[in-house]
Parts: sequence; structure tokens; C-alpha cells
Amino acid sequence: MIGALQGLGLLAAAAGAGFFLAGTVGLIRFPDTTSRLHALTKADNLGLGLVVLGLLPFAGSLGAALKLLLVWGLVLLAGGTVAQMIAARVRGTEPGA
Amino acid sequence: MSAVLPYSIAAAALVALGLFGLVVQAAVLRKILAFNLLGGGVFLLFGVVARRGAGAGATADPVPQAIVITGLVVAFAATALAVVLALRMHQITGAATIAEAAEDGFPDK
Amino acid sequence: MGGLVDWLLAALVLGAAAWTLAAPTGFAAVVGFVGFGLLVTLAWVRLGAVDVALTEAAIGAGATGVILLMAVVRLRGGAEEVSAATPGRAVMVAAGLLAGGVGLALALAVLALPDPAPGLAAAAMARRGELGLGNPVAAVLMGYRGLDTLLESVVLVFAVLAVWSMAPDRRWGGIPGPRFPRQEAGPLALLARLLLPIGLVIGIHVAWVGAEAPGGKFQGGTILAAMWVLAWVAGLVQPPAIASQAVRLALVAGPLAFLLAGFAGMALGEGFLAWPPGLAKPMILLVEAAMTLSVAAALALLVAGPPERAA
Amino acid sequence: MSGTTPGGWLLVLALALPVGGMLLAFALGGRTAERIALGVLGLGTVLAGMIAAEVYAAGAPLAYRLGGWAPPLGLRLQADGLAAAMLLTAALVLLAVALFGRAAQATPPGVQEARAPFTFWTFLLALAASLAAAFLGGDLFNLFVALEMLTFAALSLACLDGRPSQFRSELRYLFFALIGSVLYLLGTALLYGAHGTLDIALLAERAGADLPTLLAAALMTAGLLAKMALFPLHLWLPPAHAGAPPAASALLSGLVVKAAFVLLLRLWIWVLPPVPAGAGAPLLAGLGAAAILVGSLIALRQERLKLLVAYSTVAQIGYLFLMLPLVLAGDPEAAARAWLGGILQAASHAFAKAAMFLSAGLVAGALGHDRVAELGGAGRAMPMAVIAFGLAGLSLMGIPPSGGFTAKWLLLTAALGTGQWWWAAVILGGGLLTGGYVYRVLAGSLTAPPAAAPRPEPPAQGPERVALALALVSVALGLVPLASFGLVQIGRPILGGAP
Amino acid sequence: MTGAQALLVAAIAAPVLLLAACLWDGARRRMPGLLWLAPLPGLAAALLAADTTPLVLDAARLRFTLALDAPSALLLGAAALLWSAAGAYASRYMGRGPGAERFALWWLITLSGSLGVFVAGDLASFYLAFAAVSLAAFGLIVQDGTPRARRAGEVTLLLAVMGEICLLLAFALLAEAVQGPSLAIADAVAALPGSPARGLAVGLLVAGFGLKAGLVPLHVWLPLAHPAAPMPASAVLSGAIVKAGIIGLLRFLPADGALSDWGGILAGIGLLTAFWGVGCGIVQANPKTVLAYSTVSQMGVTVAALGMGMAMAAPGTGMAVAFYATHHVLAKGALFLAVGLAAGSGGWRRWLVLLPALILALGFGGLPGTGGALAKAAVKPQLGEGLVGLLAGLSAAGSTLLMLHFMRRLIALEAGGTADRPARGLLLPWLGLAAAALLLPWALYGAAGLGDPWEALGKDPVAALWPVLLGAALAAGLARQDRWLGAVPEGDLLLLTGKARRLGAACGAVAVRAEALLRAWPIAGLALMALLLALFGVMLAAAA
Repeated sequence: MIGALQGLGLLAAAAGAGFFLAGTVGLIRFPDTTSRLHALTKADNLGLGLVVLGLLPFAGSLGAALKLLLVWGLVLLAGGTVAQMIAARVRGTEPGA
Repeated sequence: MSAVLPYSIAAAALVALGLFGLVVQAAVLRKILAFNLLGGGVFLLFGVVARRGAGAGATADPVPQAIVITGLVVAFAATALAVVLALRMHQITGAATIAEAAEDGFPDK
Repeated sequence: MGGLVDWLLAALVLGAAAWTLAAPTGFAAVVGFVGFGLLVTLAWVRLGAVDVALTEAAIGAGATGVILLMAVVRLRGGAEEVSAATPGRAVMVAAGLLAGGVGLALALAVLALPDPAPGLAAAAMARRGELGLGNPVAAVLMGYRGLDTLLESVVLVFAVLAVWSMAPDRRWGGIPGPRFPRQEAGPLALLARLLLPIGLVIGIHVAWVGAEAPGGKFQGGTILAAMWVLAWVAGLVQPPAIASQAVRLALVAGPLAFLLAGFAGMALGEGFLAWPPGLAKPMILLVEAAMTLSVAAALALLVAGPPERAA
Repeated sequence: MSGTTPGGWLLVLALALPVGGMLLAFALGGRTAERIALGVLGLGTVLAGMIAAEVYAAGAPLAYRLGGWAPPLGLRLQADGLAAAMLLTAALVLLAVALFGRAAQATPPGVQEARAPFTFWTFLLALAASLAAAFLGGDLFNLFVALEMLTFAALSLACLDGRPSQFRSELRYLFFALIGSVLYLLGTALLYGAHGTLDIALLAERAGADLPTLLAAALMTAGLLAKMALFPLHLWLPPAHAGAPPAASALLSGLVVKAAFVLLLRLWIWVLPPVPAGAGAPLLAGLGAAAILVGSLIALRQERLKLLVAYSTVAQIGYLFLMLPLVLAGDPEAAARAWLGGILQAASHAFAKAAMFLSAGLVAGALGHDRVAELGGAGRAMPMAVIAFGLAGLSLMGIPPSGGFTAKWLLLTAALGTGQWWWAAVILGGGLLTGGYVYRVLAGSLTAPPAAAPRPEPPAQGPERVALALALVSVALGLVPLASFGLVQIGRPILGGAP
Repeated sequence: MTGAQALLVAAIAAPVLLLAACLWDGARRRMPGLLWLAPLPGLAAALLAADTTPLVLDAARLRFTLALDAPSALLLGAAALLWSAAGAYASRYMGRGPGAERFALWWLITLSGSLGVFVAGDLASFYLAFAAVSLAAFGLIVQDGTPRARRAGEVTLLLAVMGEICLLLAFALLAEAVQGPSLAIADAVAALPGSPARGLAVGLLVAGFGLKAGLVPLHVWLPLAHPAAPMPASAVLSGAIVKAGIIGLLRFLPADGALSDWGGILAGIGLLTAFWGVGCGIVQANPKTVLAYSTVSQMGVTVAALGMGMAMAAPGTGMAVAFYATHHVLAKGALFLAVGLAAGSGGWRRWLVLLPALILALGFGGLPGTGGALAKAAVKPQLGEGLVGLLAGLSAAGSTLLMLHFMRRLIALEAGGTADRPARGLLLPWLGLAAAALLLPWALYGAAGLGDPWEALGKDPVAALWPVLLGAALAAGLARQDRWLGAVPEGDLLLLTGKARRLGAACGAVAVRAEALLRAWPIAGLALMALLLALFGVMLAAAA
């Protein structure tokens, strides 16, 4: 039996996967670095967030849930930093972009 | 045991890919990468062996697992050493391959 | 369903490997390799070897990826030399056939492995209690095959010294690696400040839980080393001069502690590298702590490379 | 078999001493490293002597069960005759090279610590530790770690001079050695998968002629051959060994390749069943024969002294492989002879080649070059070094009385005794070619110096004496009564013989 | 250890100990003056220790055996005498200084080997002694450091090493043939006829020893090396060192008819060598080269006698052959010393050199009354009959011709001024040795068990004389034919090796290129994988 929370979780995870897919398509199809970055960060951060959210109902303990949130937080932090650095680099090398 | 079949084949194929790359790739960096692929294949084979030996409450035989952990550290050390050698070679001679062997005798003063 | 996932994962691993070999640029190849490492990590999870998965992620993909990325930046150029040195078609074909032959023989040999597989899982599980360890992999590393681990930690010291010894004579005793400008503001500085304390805690945690659950000194030590590299790249810390006594001591602390514990076993227990009954757990944890320090120091210094600047 | 024997603690000390010494030398640095190295290597020689004596007295291998865990779960150290003999050889050569290095690798005055001396002394200990691990290890994966230690130590010693041309040849060495390591490791994976253990003694009981075992053996053998630089896999050896400073070259050529050979013997004589081993052995011996002939021929044509000596190593390694088909031929008497001959060849080559590299280094250092054609006057300026080279050369050629002669004599009679006369022809032809290149060097150094040449600076007496002492040991091995070599037979499996 | 056995040890130990003494500077400086002492224990051993019980040191292990049978004792005594006389000669001839010290070192090594081959009783010690005498002779030959000496030394060394290889293989076969671990020569010889590899072993023995003894076509080093060395060294090379080959053949080939087929072959080679030496010798200009070719010829006769003895299973062959060789040791050694003297003396004193030299020279042809005539008489049972007898006589005539040619070349050497007197240090050894060559055979003939010398000579004076007369007549006829001088270069057959050397160089170049290819990275990688698969395949096929 799946409870309502778990059902919502599944939905959220599926949505997250959708965002991942979109982000990946964007990464491959978009023309220049900044727009690729846009697709990647937005989709991945949101996608991962949704996946984590979706997994929370399945976490066995509070500790596990906190760990999941920590993973999301760390990825947000790292992803954000890297995106910033790439963008700064692009701005330095591709004038006009 | 069928679960290990894909990984067995992947391990064998990785070994073949790694050997191929090490032999034919000219750039040093690519050789280092190929070495790591080859090592990855070998470790994966240990993983297959470990998985096949699962039992007594262990999801995989711990002895091969420990061997892989040791092996990974050794492989990393080797990679680091190869990278340093490659960088120093590049820095001094500008070379990016090891195509020609320098026949080395006593340095002429 | 499970089978399909495994086939898919295996195919992805091979695809990433092929990309690593065939990628147009060195940078792309290294990125492909890091992706390969992460996929292999998943494969390890699927193979039930979470300890190895952690190590693969930390060292196989992470640390190796970092030094390769640093190398690819510095190894620019040489395209003509590379194409001149690339062997001709005949050699390519021969290499392909021979390598394929080796792979085929290997696949056949794996299929011919006996069923049920002989192994030591039962023995390793049964006797880990004598060491007070819940994690059988830790029992193998610190107990049954302690000598391997001892020698492996010595290999790391060898490697560090080997890397250092590649330096020019006049740089001996100096500071390894390039100098990164100190970043007061900006994303990297922020990341470093935020991540460092969390990373340190996680690293120590991973090392600590190794006795009972997946984790251990190598994985934890790698995380600690990664934190240090982050701080270094952000310009927050400088690598220490290699002449520094503290660095040397940090590097040998682990193997030396292990060695001394081994002799303690000779004096108190059943022999060299035996853990005295009753004292096993605390002694193991002590040695593991020293090893974590040494592993972290060694990995960080391997990433930093040979000394390049005067102290 | 798996229990600890009396005297087993000696094995622990023989391994732990250089490991601990290396760690301390690394931590304390500078001149202390040199002092530690000399002390540890001196003690190590005593230990190796005690181990050999203990094995000889007991007539059985020594063993030590580590941590109280019995194989297959645990590891053991063991010293049979082979290990004891090689350990003693290694200890003596290491000690001699250390004494040689006191002059050549001294930390220059006025500095706390310098790169090359510190690296040399620390890796000298590292090499001692690696060799002890490789000779005493009883588990194939433990031996893998030992091999890796050895590779790192050897590589760093080879790079000691830090010349630009070196990095490329060392990189070739590293890559080839790494391929070798990985293939070896692959073999251990298959063996563990097939037999659930990596302990050599247990594998000897369990291994059959099944597909995984045979492929594992082929993989591991190929890997070890790459590390030993058996022709045609020798691409890395000449530049690496010739480019290193003399003290390092002596160790690389004299000892490092022998460690892989001991592993090869463990694999072929202990683990592999006799039938497939007997089938594969002629292939390896054939490569050995090719190594002897081609290596000697190329050595004969070298223009650089150190390269000549390095190619001589390529050739001399070949002799080691000739013992395999003879030991595996199924004739117990011939097998004992060939076994002794092979190990004696390994030992006498270790001493002789170390002496050669040391004396070649002294000559090159004094003349300022090592062109074979221009060695004139060397004999007058440093007679001891040239005599050392000559004596070592006699041993390599197999001129009596020398260890090389006894070794080749034993292999020769074993070859004839088993009806494999073609190996005898190779042994003798190789001796002739060896004589050719040794003669070139000696004749060159005994001629008068060119009138215009500056008078070469005679080297210090100490290093010359070390080179001479090594050469004399290599010769003296031929005077030791054969019966006292019964040591090396201890612990050797007696094969039922191939049908 | 009995006193006699102690003498055997001393025979070898004396030169070795003197050699060891050279580690001290003072002893080394004095060594050239002491060389004459080194062989004296050997001489004593020859006189007092013949046929003593073999001395087996360390019976269980090294099998280090010393033994001295009667033929060996004969040769040992003569060789020791020559070494002593030549040593005394050398101390004056070589002077003092680093060159002489170096010469003394090589001299002592060679001496220890030269005497060692007579007393070694087991394969290992014999091989060791043989190696010492073969290889160390190089140092004596190249003493002068001239390019000619160096080339001669190189050819010698190369052939010596090849000879060593033949012997090593032969000894390995012998050791294999013996039941049990014994390495005693006596056991090996006894086992040889029954060995499955008999033909190969004997062939290798003949090649290895024949090379040292100068049998055609392995003689090429001898006419190069003997003239190139300093006089005293030439004397021992031609007198004593070649006998290492003779004693080897004597001791290793059973004379009891067990190898009669090989006896015929040896006799054929010996006779060919005897004539070859004469033919090449009479067109040489350098008297030392003439002497060297005479040595070749004489060794041919010696081996022919041995071969016939083997073929006929004639009793006493060993003794007879040893006696023949003994005379050659003394006489040929003396003549080389004479060459060194002839140039340095003038006026009437020259005749102190020339006259004894003429008598010795004609002795080789069998001039009645000389030691040479007795030597001829000794091998008469082997070489006296039928066609072989005729050929032996003709070779004696050839020897006479050759030696007269030698005398002409010796006289043609530029004489010193009338006031030049030969140094006493040179003259006395020469005269002593010449006297020994003439007289000792008379004393030894009976002692060697060959009978009464007077009776032997009186038996058939015509048969003994015709070769001398024929040789003299030929010599007179050829006296003016100097245009042939130099028609055959020293080392005759070596001419043919030029092509072989070019071929060798080409092979070497190919090997170098092929090896360089194998060192290319991808090729080595392919080789590694191919080797792996081949090994796997071979083992799999064997297991299946």
C-alpha cells in the first residue's frame, strides 16, 4: 500500500526526472555556453530538488532525510559556484556574450 | 548470478579498450587515461568475483573488496606519478608523447 | 527489470570509456573519464560493494579526475607531435585484434569460473567479531590482510617522495604546486568557506563509521584532502614547504602507527599485526585516525605535485 | 605449512626494519637519512644471513603467520631457500651500494638536505623494503603491492639525475611497468575467483589446468615479463638503467629485475600444474635465448659504456629463463641442477652487474664521458675499477672460477641431461658474445690515453674498493662448494614430471 | 697428504702465491726478477711425484683432485724447466718498470695454468687451468702494445674463447656420461667410449685441444701470436703453452683402441698439419714466424703419432708422444730465445748463438745424435711403418728444410757490432736450455721406459738420416728463391675470414635495426599482447 505522501513523492520524483531530461536536452541543443549553463543549472537544481523531495517520504529515519537534504544543499552550493565560475570565465573570453 | 554477467562483459571489454588505448594512443595524457580504464576493468572484475562470492550476510565477498580499495589507492598514486613525469617532460622538452626513446648514456660534460 | 538496469549501466560504462578514448580534446576525454568513474561507482553499488563505491567515487573519479584536469590545463599543444606519433592503420588493426583477443579470453575465463564461487565471505564475516568491527571490509583491511594495508600506506609515502623528487634541484625544500590568488570575494571563496567545515565533518564521519558501516580511512581521508585542495585553489591556504617537519610527520604517522601497533601485537598478542584481545577496537581506531591523517596528507600532496617555488 | 615456525620472527624483522627505517629516514631527512640507511642495511645484512643460516639449519622453510590469521583468510611471510638466497644477495648488494653511495650521494656541505641524496638514501631503504616484501611474501596480492613498491622505488632511483632526457624514458618505463602490474592484478582476480585464495601454498594444492587458471598464469607471466624487460619487452630497460647514476643503475640491473623473477618462479614452479607449465616453458626459454643473443649482439655494438652494460643486462636476464624448461623437464636430478644454476645466475649476475655499473660509473666520472671508443688511459688512472669490470665480465662470460661459470655449467649439464642441447648452444654462444663486449671495454681501457687528453682525475679509493669487492664476490661464488648451495633447494616443490 | 702430493700442490701454489704477493708494491716491483723461481716446485714435482696417489681435496664437495701420471710428469718437468729458463731470460729482457711488472702478472697467471693442466685431476680444475693458460696468454702477446700485437692477441683470444666453449660443452657431455657425481678425469675418460654422445664429445675435445695445439685449420692464431710476443713469451708460448692442447688430447682420449676410428682421423689431421706448417713456413721472412710454423708442423707430427697409436692401440703411445713433445718444449723454447740473442750479439760471440741453434734446428729433422733424433725414435712404433712411415719421413725432411730456412733468416738478421756482447742474463738461460734440449732426451729416454737410446739410434741409421739429407738438399735448391718470401701472410687461412667478418657486420646491422623497431612503443605493446595470447594458447592446448 502506498500512502498519499508516498504518492506525492513519486510524482515529485518523476517531475524531477523530467527536469533532468529537459536540462540535458538543453545542454546538448543550446547554442552557446551561457544558455547551456542556464539550462543545466536551472533544470538540475530544480530536478534534484524534486527528486530529493520525492524521496523524503521513503527515508527511514530523520537522519536519512537530513542527509538527503544535505546532498541537495551541497549540490546547490557546488553547482552554483561552478556555474558562476564558468560564466565569469566565459565573460572574460567571449566578449559580447 | 546472472546479475554479474553485464559487469563481467563490461570488465573484459574495459580491459580490451584500456590495452588498445595504451598501445595506440600517442599523447601521454591519453595513455594515462587508458591506464585508468584498464585498471577500472580489472577492479570491476574483482567486483564480479566479490559479488559471486556473496554470502553469509555479506552482499559481496569482503576480501576482493578490500583488495580493490588497496588497488585503487595504488593506481591513484601511480597516476599521480605519471602525471608529474608527463608535466615535467612537457615543461622541459615541450614533448607530449613518448614516441622516441632517448638513448641515454653518461652525460657529456 | 533489475537485469535491464545492469545491462544499461554496463553499456553506459563502456560508452563513457569509449568516449574517454575517442574524445576530440584532452579536456573532453578527462571529463569523459570522470563521468566513467561516476558510472562505475553506480556499478559498484549494484555489485553490493558500497565500500568500494565510496572509494571509487572519492579516489577513482574524484581525486584522479582532479589531477588529470590540472594536468590537461598544463599539457597544452603538441597536436602535430601526437599525430606524427600515432601509429598507422596496420598497427591499429593489430592492436585492436590482440586487445580484443585478450578481452575475449578474459570474458570466457570469467564465464568459466566455478559455481558456487569459492570465497572467503563466510570466514570474513564469522571472525570480524574478534576485531570488534562490524564492517567486514574493515576487518579485512585492518585485520586479516593488515600487511597489505600497511604496505599500501607505505606506497603512498613512496609516491609522495617520488613526486617530490621530480623537482629541479634548486626547488628542493620549497612549496609544491602553482600559487592560486587569494579570493576574498566571489563564488569560490564562498564555496570554500561554506563547504570547508561541512566537508571536514563529513570526512571525519566517513572515516569514523568505517569500522561498522561502509566508509573508512581512505574514503574519509580523500574527502579531507579534497577540502584542503579546495581551500588551496581558493587561495585560502598555501601548500606547506616539503622540508617542513610537520608535513613529513603527518605523512608517516599512519604507517608508523600501524607498524608500532604491529609490534605491540607481537608483544601482547598472537604476533606481528595481531590486535591484542580486548584492545583491538580502540587500537584499530587509533591507527585508523593516524592513517586518515596520512592518507589525507598524501593525497593532497600528490595533487599539489612537486615543489615549484621557494619556501 | 601455514603456522609460524621457530625463527619466523626474523622474517617480520627483515621486512619491518627497512619499512620503519624508510619512514624514519623520510621523516627526519637530510644526513640522518644516510645514517639510518647505512645502519638499517647493515643490520639487514645480518638478518638476511641469520635467515639463510636458520633455513639451512632447519632444512625447511621459515614461515610467519601474520596477525595470527591463517591463510586463506590471513597472510603469511615465508622464506624458503630461494627467498633466503635472494634476500642475502639483495642485502649484500644493497649494503655495497650504500657504502659506494657515501661518496657519490653525500649531502653537499652547507645544506640541510638536497634532492638527489635524500631521494637516494630514502629510496635505498624503500628498495630494501620492497625486495624483502617481494621475496618473503606468500600471497599473490601482497606480492602485487610489493611489486608496486618496487616500481616506485626503482623509478625514482632511475630519475635521480634529473636530466631532461630522462623524463621521457622514465615515463616509458612507468607505463610499461604499470601495464605489467595491471596484467598481474588481473591474473590474481581470476585466481581468486577460481580458487578463493591467493596464498601460494594453497593455490599450489587447488590450482588445476582450468581455463581461468591458465589465463591468469598467462596474464601474470606477461605482466612480470614486462617488468623484467625480457626481450622483446625490453624497450624501457636500456635508457632507464643507463641514464641513472651508477649506484642506482647497479640496484636496478642487479636486483630489481630479479624480484619479478622470483615471483615468476613462484607462479610457474609452485602454482601452475606441471603439464601446462611444461608446455609454456619452452616459449619463455626461447625468448630468453633470443634475449641472450640479441642483447649481447646489441651490447657488442654500443658506443656508450653504460648502454653497453644495460644491454648486457637484457642479455643476462635471458639466462634466467633457460632454467624453466630444464626444471620442468621431469628429470629430478637435472631439475635440481637447473634450479641451482638459475638461482646462482641470478645471484652472481646481481653482484657482477652491480660491480660493472659501479666501475663503469667511476670510469665515466673520471673521464668525463663514457664513449667506449675513447676509454684509453682508464686502466692506468683507475686500475681497480677496470679490474673490477674485468672480473665481473669474466663472471658474466662464464669463465671459471666464477659464479657465472658454475651457474652456466649447471644449466649446461642440465640441458644436456634432459636432451635439450639447443639451450646449451645458446648458453655457449651467449658466452662468446659476452666475451666480445667485455673485451671491447677492457681492451679500450688498457690502451694508452690519447696524447692530448687531460689526465683523468682518479676516483676515491673507497668506491673503487666497493666495486672490486662486488666483482670478487661474484667470482668467489664459483669457489663455494656446490653442496653448501643445498640451501636453495629447500622448499622447492619436487615435480612428478610431465608425461 | 704425502710429500709427493704436497709437491703437486706446491707446483700450482707457487705461481699463485707469487701472484698474490703482487698485491704489495714492493713485491710487485721485484717480481720480474723472481719469475724464474715460480716453476721450480713444478720441476720438483715432475722429478719426485710422478705416478703418486692422486690427491683428492674435499672429496665430498668440489672434487678438487690433483694427479700426475708419467706422461704428464715428463711434460711438466720440461715445461717447468722452460718456464724457469725463460723466466730468467725475461728478467733481463724485459728490464724494469710498470711494463715489466704487468708482464710478470700475466706471466704468473699463464704459468699457473700451464703447469696446472698437467696436474689437474678433475674436469673442473683442468678447465680452470686450461682457461688460465689460454686466456692469460693474451696478456703476454699484447705486451708490446703494437697494432700487430693487438690484432694477434685478439685473434688468439677469440679462438681461445671458442676453444673454451668447445671444451666446456665436451666436459659437460663427459660429466653427463659418468655415472654419479664424479668429475674425475679418469672416470670421465673411462665413461667416454660408452657415452651416447661419444662422437660429439670427442669432436669437441679434438676441436678445443687442437685449437690450442695448432692443428690445421685451427692453427691460424699461432703464427700470428708467437712472433708478436716478446722473446721469452714466444718461447713459452711455442714451447710450453701449446702443450696444454697435447696433454689434453693425451689425457682425454683413451689410447687403448676404444676410439680407434678417431685415431685415424687424428692421424690424418696431424699429417696434414705437419706438411701445412712446412709449406707455409718456408715462405716466411721473419725467423720467429718460421719457428711458429715449425711448431705447427711439429704438433702435427705429435698428434699424428697419437692418432696412429690410438688407431693401433699401440702400448706405450702416451709415453712416446709425451717424449716427442718434451723434446719440442725444450728445443723450440731454446730457439726462440736464440732469436732474441742473435740480433744483439756480434763477432765471434754470435756463434755462441748460431752454432747451438743449428744443431737444435737440425734436430727437428732427426739429425742423428740430437735429442730430436731420439724423439723421432720414440714415436717410431706409431709412425714407422708403411705409408705413414713414408709420410712421417717426408715431414721430417720438410722440417729439416724449414729449419734450415729458419737458420738463414736468423743469420740474415742484422748482426750487432763486433763489440756487442750478449748480456749474460740472456746468454746463460739460452745455453742452459739448449744444452738441456740436446742432452736431457738422452737421460730421459730410458727413464721413460722407451728403451736404450743408443740402441734406438743405432738400429737403422739410414732410415734416420735420409730425411735430413733430403731436407738439406731441398734447402740448398731453394736457397736462392727469396722471391717467394711473404707469399703467404702470417696466419694464412685468416685471409678467408674477411668475407665472414663482413657478413657478421651485416647481420649485426640488421639486428640493430630490428631491435630498434622492437623498442618502438606500439610494437612492444603488440608484442606483449601477442606473447600473452601465445602463452595462453600453448598452455591451453597442452592442458586440453
